[in-house]
Amino acid sequence: MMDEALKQELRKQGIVATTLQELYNWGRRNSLWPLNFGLACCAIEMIATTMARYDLARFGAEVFRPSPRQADLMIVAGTITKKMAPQVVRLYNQMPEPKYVIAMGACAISGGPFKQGYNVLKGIDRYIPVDIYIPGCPPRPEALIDGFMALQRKIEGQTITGEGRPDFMKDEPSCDFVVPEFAAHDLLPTSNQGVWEAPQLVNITTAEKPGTVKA
Amino acid sequence: MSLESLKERLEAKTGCKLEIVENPSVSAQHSLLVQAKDAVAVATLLRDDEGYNYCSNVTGVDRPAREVSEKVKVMKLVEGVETEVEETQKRMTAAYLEVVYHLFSMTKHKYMVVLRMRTLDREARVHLPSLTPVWRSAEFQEREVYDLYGVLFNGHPDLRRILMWDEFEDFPMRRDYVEPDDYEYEPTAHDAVLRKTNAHWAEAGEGEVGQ
Amino acid sequence: MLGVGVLKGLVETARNFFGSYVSEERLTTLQYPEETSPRIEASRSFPFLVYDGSDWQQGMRCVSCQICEKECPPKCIFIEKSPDKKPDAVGKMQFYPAKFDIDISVCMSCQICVEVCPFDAIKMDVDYNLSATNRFSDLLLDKERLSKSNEYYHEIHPTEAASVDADLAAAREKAAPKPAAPATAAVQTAGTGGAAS
Amino acid sequence: MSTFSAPAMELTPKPSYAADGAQLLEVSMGPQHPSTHGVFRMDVALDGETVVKLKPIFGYLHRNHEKLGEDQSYIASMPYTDRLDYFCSMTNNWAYALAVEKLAGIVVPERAEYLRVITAELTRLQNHTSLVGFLMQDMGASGTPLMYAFREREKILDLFESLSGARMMCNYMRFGGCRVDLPKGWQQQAQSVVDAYPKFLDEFEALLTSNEILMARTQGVGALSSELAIAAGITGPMLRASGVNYDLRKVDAYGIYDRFQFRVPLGDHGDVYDRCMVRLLEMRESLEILKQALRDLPEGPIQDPKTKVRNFKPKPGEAYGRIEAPKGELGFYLISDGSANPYRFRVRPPSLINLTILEDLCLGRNIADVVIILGSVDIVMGEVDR
Repeated sequence: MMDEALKQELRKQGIVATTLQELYNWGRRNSLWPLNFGLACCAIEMIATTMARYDLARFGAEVFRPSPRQADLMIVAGTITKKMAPQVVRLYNQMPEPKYVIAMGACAISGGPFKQGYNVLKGIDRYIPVDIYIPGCPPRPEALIDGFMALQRKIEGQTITGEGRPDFMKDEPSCDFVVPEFAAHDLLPTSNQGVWEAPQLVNITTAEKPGTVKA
Repeated sequence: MSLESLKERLEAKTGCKLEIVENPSVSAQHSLLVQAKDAVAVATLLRDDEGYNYCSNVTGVDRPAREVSEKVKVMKLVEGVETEVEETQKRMTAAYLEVVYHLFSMTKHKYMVVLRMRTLDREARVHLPSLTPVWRSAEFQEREVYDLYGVLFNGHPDLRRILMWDEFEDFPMRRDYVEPDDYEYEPTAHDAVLRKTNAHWAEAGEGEVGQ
Repeated sequence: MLGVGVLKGLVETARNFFGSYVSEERLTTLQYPEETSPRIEASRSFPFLVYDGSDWQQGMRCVSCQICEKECPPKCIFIEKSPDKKPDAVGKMQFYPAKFDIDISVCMSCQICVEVCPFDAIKMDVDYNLSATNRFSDLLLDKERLSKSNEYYHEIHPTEAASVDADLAAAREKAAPKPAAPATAAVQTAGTGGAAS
Repeated sequence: MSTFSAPAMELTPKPSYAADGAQLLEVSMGPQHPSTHGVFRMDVALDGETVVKLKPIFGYLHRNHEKLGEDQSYIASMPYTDRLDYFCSMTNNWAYALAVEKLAGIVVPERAEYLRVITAELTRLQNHTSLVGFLMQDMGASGTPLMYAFREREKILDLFESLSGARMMCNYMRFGGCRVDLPKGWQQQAQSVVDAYPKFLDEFEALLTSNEILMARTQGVGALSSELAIAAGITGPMLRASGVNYDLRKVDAYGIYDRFQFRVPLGDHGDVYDRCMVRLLEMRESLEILKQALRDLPEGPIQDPKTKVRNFKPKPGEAYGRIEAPKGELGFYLISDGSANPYRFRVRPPSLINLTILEDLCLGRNIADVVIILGSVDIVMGEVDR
């Protein structure tokens, strides 16, 4: 391994020293092909991000693929209804590894303003793992670019050997994610227990009247 | 062109009984209540003779029974003398589902007619005639009313669920609909939300939250 | 003649393409993140809590009246009232929020909390770069992360902040009838309540 | 690399047969399809390339607007209306405000009426611009026209942002007026956008309207007769492309539309080309309205002082308010029982009802035509499914 200072010095001389891991990550993070997949309002801001003003092509991500088989990145842009959730999971399953998910906007993160609705899934992370969450309703194109760069940084930090290597490089790769089925009242299962774990309820614990309803 | 004269004309032509439902708000959009059996005849007349060729909006409304208290005068024996006493009585209103049609004319005039139909109750006798054969624009909207309220439209060409999936059994827009229980995590604990969250954990057998 | 229309269209694209080298108007790309768009004053992202002075706990304008919590359409605000009181911006003894959380993973940036707040305590921020890797710890903003100084408010919404300050000053004047009295006395004698909304 | 067990298709292909015994191909287009403008799905049966059956399937974006509207106060529904037709938040706001104003009898000050007209017509401009761009995208002109359309749309979004604070979800109107007054310099900025717009429209038309490929793809495709359009309750530019002169800005003259001079463009054939042209012409008329409104904008209050944001409880009753949204007649039907929440909150979505005749337009056409017919209907799923 070469130390960082020497590497910088060499770079000034026109010699680029790199490791296979860096080269590999550099290649992956600069050619993320998103799935051409819009659900609701946020999709319009996603389209606006790819257009002339914000130009996502500067980050190597202008190639929106209509087929999940050719895409690396799923930008979940919009409300996931319970009727749509199985299709979203199926699309994710169809994407080849390595694959990443950005949950764009309040609805994709948690159901957002529509979370009280009977047909709205309270966050796509109940079924598939999400790498980056971008809050906003809808997030501005700049916020999407910012989230996109956060994803690039995350990819840059990935190792290709050792325990920390991505799942798809392990001998036993992660299996398919469960596709929920339509049932009489709700989706079944209501969440993928391997992915989703409801955290401690932060606020209710502090109330003097535990578990009671505020007047 | 007042609603009364329209009602009289329609009654004269079809021989059915119509009722004007007053709208107390300032919009003064009063409506015509039509019996289910006469609905298609009245609708056809409205379209062909009165020029209402455009059905803009079809709305389902759920009216569950609710308790109303009203003051009634009753004769009572007070200290041996029969006197008139005012008494509040509580009674339950009738429960029904309602379908409201907003009708306009695209070519003749710019008046609006609001047509209402009511089912007999909310559970079993929820059949109403479909007005899709009269106004095609009601097709998807009547399917929606069926999907969300469970009103069965006789004579609808394609009555299936439209918004929810086919396996779904409930009618979610009814006011007594109970949502599926998926409130295990709620950081902003509002009353209604907290109630649902508590119910979730109680059902999961983990007791009340926050203990 | 067949093809003329297609050619006309191609001329138009060529004009746009070559025009982008000479005309600013046709070159619209914003080189984010190196450059940002000019700041628009009315712009809004998520709410924040304003405090006066330098100490965010002392200067917090919020009196925990819980109106915003009730009016918030997506129900993303959680407030818990304090057990004790402290002087507010006008000088009247008021409650303060013991807990004030906003779940920005739910917030729809609708600004209704700002409109209903009678104390000018909650305002809209302009910061939009809040992408996170953990939905639960990073996107539930607590009181400390929400508090921003009045100077910051002046910086992002100068016109609005100036009029709010003028209103608050007028309210303070009204609350303290003796202008000669020292500030601490004004705090204790403050009688009539409520800043102008 | 991981291996997948092939996920089961949602619809296992069932062979079905045409009248002459030929086997039909059943295709499920959507809900994830690049040309369905969101999450719309059609079950299409094909004989060769010809469509013999087409059933639209909705509900993939059913976000329960109506249920949520019943559960919260009147004002809390205002930001939700932004998200119905997410291209046109200003007109959605107006339709909802209009319905509530009818219900409660609120008078809107004159300046607010002008502001409403200005914002609504700007909305119409950007909606039609991006619609034409999307339509071209569907036709295979991938990228360029949409890129130009979004370049112009950004200018209008900048106007919206400096007025209301948000690019798309403006939440600008209130019952009895508007939320904020124009910031300094806004009027000049709007004027310059309006002045520059005809040049862009000329460019756009030069790019598109005489293009032979475009004409071959669109003329005579998806023709809708005026009788069917009226019977099926089609509204908006789609109805006017079929030659029916029905524009609520003229018919109802809601707000102050009776003060403006503008024409209503009508089509002859009702095909995809006419629908596209009607929208292009409508933009010119919108610019005319904008010019007059920006010129005549009076000074004065922008909000009815008697109407408060909080504790708004209209008297029991009901009201149906409708406006001419860019996609058609957008109506709100509200029933009040005197409490702080509406008893019934109903949205009359133009996009959904305009889809009623989709099957009639597509039968007998090629599968490639389905895409552009759907594109010319101008749907937004947020409004179709609500």
